[in-house]
Amino acid sequence: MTSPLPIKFYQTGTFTVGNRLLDVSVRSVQSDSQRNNSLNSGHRACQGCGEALGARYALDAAMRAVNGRLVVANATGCLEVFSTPYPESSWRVAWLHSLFANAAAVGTGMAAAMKVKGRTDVRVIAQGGDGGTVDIGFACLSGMFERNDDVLYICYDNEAYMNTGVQRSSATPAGARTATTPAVGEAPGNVMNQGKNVPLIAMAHFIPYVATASVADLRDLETKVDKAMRVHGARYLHVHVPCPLGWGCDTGDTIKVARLAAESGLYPIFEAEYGEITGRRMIRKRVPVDEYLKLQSRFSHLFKTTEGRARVAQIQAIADRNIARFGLVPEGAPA
Amino acid sequence: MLKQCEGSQAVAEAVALCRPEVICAYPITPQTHIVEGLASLVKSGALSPCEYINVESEFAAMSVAIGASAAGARAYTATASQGILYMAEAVYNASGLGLPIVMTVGNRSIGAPINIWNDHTDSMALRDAGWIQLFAESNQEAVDLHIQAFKLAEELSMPVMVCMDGFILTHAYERVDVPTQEQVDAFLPRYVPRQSVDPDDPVTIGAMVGPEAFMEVRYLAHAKQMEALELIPQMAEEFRRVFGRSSGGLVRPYRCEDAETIVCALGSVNGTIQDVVDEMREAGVKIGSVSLCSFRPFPSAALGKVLGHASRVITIEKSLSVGIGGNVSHNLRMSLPGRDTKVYTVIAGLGGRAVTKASLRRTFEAAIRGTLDPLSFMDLNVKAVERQLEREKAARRTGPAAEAILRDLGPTVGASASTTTHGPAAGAAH
Amino acid sequence: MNKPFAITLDIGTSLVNKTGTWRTERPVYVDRLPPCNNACPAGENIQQWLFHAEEGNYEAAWREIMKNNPLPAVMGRVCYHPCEDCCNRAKLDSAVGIHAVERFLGDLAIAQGWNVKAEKPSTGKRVLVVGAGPSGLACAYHLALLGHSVTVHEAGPAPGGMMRFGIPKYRLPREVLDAEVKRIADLGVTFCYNRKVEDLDALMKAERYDAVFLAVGAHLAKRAYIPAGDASKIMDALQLLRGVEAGEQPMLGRRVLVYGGGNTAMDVARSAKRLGAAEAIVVYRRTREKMPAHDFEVQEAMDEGVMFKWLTTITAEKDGEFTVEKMRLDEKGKPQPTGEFETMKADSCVLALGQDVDMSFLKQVKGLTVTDGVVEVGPDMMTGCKGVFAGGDMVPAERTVTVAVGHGKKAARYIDGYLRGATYQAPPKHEVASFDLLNTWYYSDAPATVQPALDAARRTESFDEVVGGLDQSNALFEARRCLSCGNCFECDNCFGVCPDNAVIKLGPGKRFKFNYDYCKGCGMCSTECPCGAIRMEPENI
Amino acid sequence: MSIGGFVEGRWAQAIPSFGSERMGAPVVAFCRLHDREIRAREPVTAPDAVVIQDPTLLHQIKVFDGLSPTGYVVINSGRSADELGIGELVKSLPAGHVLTVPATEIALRHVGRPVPNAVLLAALCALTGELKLESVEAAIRHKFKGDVGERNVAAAREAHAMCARGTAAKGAVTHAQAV
Repeated sequence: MTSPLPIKFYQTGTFTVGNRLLDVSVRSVQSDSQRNNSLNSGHRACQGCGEALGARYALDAAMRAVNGRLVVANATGCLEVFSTPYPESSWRVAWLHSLFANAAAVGTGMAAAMKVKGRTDVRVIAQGGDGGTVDIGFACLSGMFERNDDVLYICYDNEAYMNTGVQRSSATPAGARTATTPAVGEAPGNVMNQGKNVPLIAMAHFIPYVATASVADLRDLETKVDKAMRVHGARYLHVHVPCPLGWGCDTGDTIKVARLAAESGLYPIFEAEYGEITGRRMIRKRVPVDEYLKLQSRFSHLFKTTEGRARVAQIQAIADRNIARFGLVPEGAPA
Repeated sequence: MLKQCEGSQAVAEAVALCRPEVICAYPITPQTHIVEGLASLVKSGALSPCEYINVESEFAAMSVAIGASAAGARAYTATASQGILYMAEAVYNASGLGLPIVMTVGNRSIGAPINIWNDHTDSMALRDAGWIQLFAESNQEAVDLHIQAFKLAEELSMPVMVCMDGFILTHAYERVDVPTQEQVDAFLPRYVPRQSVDPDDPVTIGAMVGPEAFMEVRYLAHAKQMEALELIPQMAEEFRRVFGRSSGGLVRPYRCEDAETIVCALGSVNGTIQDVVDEMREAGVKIGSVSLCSFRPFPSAALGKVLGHASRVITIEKSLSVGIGGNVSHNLRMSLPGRDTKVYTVIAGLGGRAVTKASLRRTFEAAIRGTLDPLSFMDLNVKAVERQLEREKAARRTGPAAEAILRDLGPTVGASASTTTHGPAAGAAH
Repeated sequence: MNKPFAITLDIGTSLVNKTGTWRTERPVYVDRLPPCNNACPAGENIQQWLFHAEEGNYEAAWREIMKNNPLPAVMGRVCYHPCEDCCNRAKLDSAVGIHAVERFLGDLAIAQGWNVKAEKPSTGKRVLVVGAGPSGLACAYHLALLGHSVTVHEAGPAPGGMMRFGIPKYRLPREVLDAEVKRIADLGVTFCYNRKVEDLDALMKAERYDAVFLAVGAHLAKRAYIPAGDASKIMDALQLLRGVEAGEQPMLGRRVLVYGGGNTAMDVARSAKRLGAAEAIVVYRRTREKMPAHDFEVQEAMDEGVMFKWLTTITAEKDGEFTVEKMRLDEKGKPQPTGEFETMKADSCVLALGQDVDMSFLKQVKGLTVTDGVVEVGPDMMTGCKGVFAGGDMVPAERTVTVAVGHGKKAARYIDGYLRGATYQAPPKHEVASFDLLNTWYYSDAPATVQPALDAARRTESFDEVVGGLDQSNALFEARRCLSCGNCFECDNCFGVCPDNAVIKLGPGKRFKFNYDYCKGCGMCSTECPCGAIRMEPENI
Repeated sequence: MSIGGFVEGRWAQAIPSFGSERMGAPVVAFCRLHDREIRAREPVTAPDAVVIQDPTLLHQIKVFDGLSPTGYVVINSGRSADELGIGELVKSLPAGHVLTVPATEIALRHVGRPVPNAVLLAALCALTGELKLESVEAAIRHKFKGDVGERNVAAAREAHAMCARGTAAKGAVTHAQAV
């Protein structure tokens, strides 16, 4: 497995998308004016859509990694709906939408077809939102993993069913308000549970590659897509993509919110090979979860009552546990 | 090559001769032997190149087939009963996307109560899914229909379901002529997809279509099925030329020329019906039967021609449209516009209840006498039903009906033994 | 491919859907004024030259400096760099070492022999510059670039003014100064040394100058009256520094008092150590916090063993004993006598109490007004006398080399306008790119590069330069620490983060533009712009 | 049996009806032999012969329902019909139409496992003369390859030799039911 050369950012000044100071060969795909724009302008995603951005990031990176030899299966969901309302398509890749729950299986089918046709250069990505992945599509996903089918599955996690109007999914975080977990009653918002951690479940299938990524760290995301496309077999990439509408954050704050999720430890970014964690993205500037939560109205009820504050403390405990578990801050760093 | 073998094995061999490139398999009785047979053929290298994928559900089976077909591979799967319902939305999706997948349905009932035996409830549940539905009368026809199905599907870019009665055909050892690879190759060309997911010519497949075009899309699906009405007989004819026997087609009339009474049915029960027709003809009754090979598209015109002169039509139906009666008869009435032909709907053989010659003959004779109800249930244990209805009238908490009826029927060794030993004894035409 | 109706679509066709109509706010690219540029008395476009330096394009960086300042190597050493005091990076880790990069560039230019050429054809206009100090040099340089014929009259024997006679060598090696002055001379500027102007009016008429720039330095030391038994034990700072410059060895003795708290006092105290004094004690009437000398100069002096006596004034001297009075600060921070006295033994005392300008040569100039020892000038640097401009120490302003250089440039622009019969219009100043407008997440953690320095023990042995320069690699690193506040540095963030691909990348050096056909106005580009170069403006609907 | 019929150029139909029953549970299967195509797919309700693989079923279900008055019965047992308590049945059928064979015992001896099927098939054919022993052997070899097939064939031969008494008339439809 080849891994892209690490770049010492302090020598180049910035973590930005482009960075004119880097050699062209190590610049990000997104900085390339000739990038594929796999999800083209004119799509009907909301302003500041993290999923639209994440999908373009990931697919552009994949297109570069496989030299354009890519086919994509897409689950039903926001991403599918806003990109392909008849008569216009925003996709600039060979793309197929079948159903909500079956993207992984459709991916399997496409991979099988390519293999049987001897077109081993053509690679397959299946993708969907969190609903289509961790909930309704979970069986197909697990099946694809278990068979080690040659598919990279990408989940764009915006932590609820946004397409249908922000209902809870099993990726919805503790305490969050959604249309089906309203902020009323004695236990407002979502249950205070950990939720379903599909990356860890994916690892339990001992597949070649599992990673989490975020729109807040493009370079990390692109590196992971590139890495994933250099491996065969079942691979899983979970990308955190804030939804300004569903999360109640400013449309301009999408990346900022994603960044705070990672920097607070609530969204651990790591990678694993064959079931073992092999890398983690260290937190650069650790922040309390409040900083993350306060930007989003889905958590606003937590800051209005003492009980709410207690819930925030529980959420902080989740973040702390992530940090400890994944080793997201250097040992000996102040908590 | 002629051989005596299990229907499932014959179908597996026939499917293999069609050179499917991706096979999705999930076990469900009674289609399991088909995919088991194919597994051996793929594993042994006899069928190559072919990707055989053991999926985790029927839903995945159809979904993998969708992906494979959309990516340009000839895709096949088999299912039955609960399985076809579990994959239902994918079944609709495959036809919506115009993917020429071929699927065997080993027809079986749908629970609850859970029941593994044959009827047509499963296929009927998906009759509006946009698939072509062909019903095999015998294992020979099952073999032949699969070969035609691939050609038909690919010609039309539309999926085809080959329905064969569970156990009665799938598990039956019969004489079957399995064609040679050369014959099949001569009949079935290489699959050239109408459209595919291909980086060399990228398109967006599966767009979201709003009110402005959805009707048209559905209409076009219908128009394609109407096209199939032309194509199916042509294909049967072509098949006859290549393989030297007739199989398939839209309808297969038997001794209908001068028949006043015509019995219409789907699948393997037609053989039993033909035996009864022969018996009654010998007794001087002007009776014939017609096997509906194609249920979707429904061959209204062809059927209308066959039924033209009959004064009564009896449909023997292995599915019940609960709340109204027969699926076949309601479709069939469309073939008889403006005629005062009497149509009798006979629900028979649900959940594996044996459809016997004796019961059929009694039923036909009752119809000819004019004593048959427009909707009747062959060999229904009327007493058991009435007792349960009374119980329900008397008390609110009566418990599960199925168990109560089983209790009424008395001690049995097992479900299988009970159906075979007690079956024909239970009740007369209602 | 024969595509099924409606279900299958051609790729990329959503371009017909102009989502720009969704917008209620539109992003616009702006150039905000970086705090460093804003603070630079010389008006250097620091962010811009750092931009070139970051790429390793040192010559372009140097040329960018030269647009505003002809003395980069000098300024990189002697400027008190107010730019760094307000550098936004200081709020992250530490300020960008702008002066160090500037010095590196200046030194590199000298080493490489980079030169400048006049930008405009000769105008035939003659301008007299009085004084070859920093403002005179700067003005002469800019005027020469603009095509004018410039003659500099300098009273001293060599160019540089206070840079030569006020700043010790250990801070500014003379070969550096000479090299940068030579470059100005090479532009065709005529230098006349030892030519003190006595009667400006007469000179202008005699030599037919079309305009004049007065840039005489403050060379008259301010004296405090200290009754002294031996007057020779008390000297002024300029006297001392000038003597050192001339190679003299002033007799200071073992223990030297330096009276004053400015940068000159530091220079003197440190020079005294180098001249052999065992003890140099700075006597200042207020506290360290109130000291006008720059912190780093005080620190360097302390490192070298200079001692300090705060809240003290010198009142008298007798037989090597200096009487000093303790002071206290009143509520306004002003020193007030306490009436408590003590004595300090010292071999000499150097007064570093500030300087005045000798204005005697201006007596004949009509319309020119002198108030509080400085010449009054308008915003165009012109005195009350038409065609006579002034700058540097002569005019009301902070007296630093950098301010002087800025005056020279500014005056040159107005003189040029004056000579061409037009009025120079300074471009409007942009809004300052304050820290809150930045998204500093994107800047990698990179503490400032420490310039190499001589060991404190070795420093006082000679007048060798104390602070070393950066080398190529650390100059590059330091330049790359620049946040480019308020100015696009083509980081591609806007291009990358737009979920609607509504940013068009125009290519290296050409920046970006918005494609308002598709921009939905989410504002992500603005939030994620590291340097605050995108502003969201309400859309007129 | 149906394969044996096919080997002899006849039409045959075998329909197992065990559905979801587990190994060892009582099950039913049918077989038809004919000289022309068999179209009917109803279960065999009036068998010409009944083969009972497990004599414990004799008194649990009505295994002889519908049996032709001239039908045949083969029972897997080392005991006599009287000992099995079906003396009345024996009397209602033509003499010699009821046969008990220790099929499991024979199978154990030859095959090493309690698989009486081949033995009972051979016994039925010997009793009825419906199929030639060679056809039975061919069918067994078709289903069981190699050594297992040969052992079954040996078991079948022993059973056939033991009960050879061809008496059934050929040409008629033979319906067999195995319980």
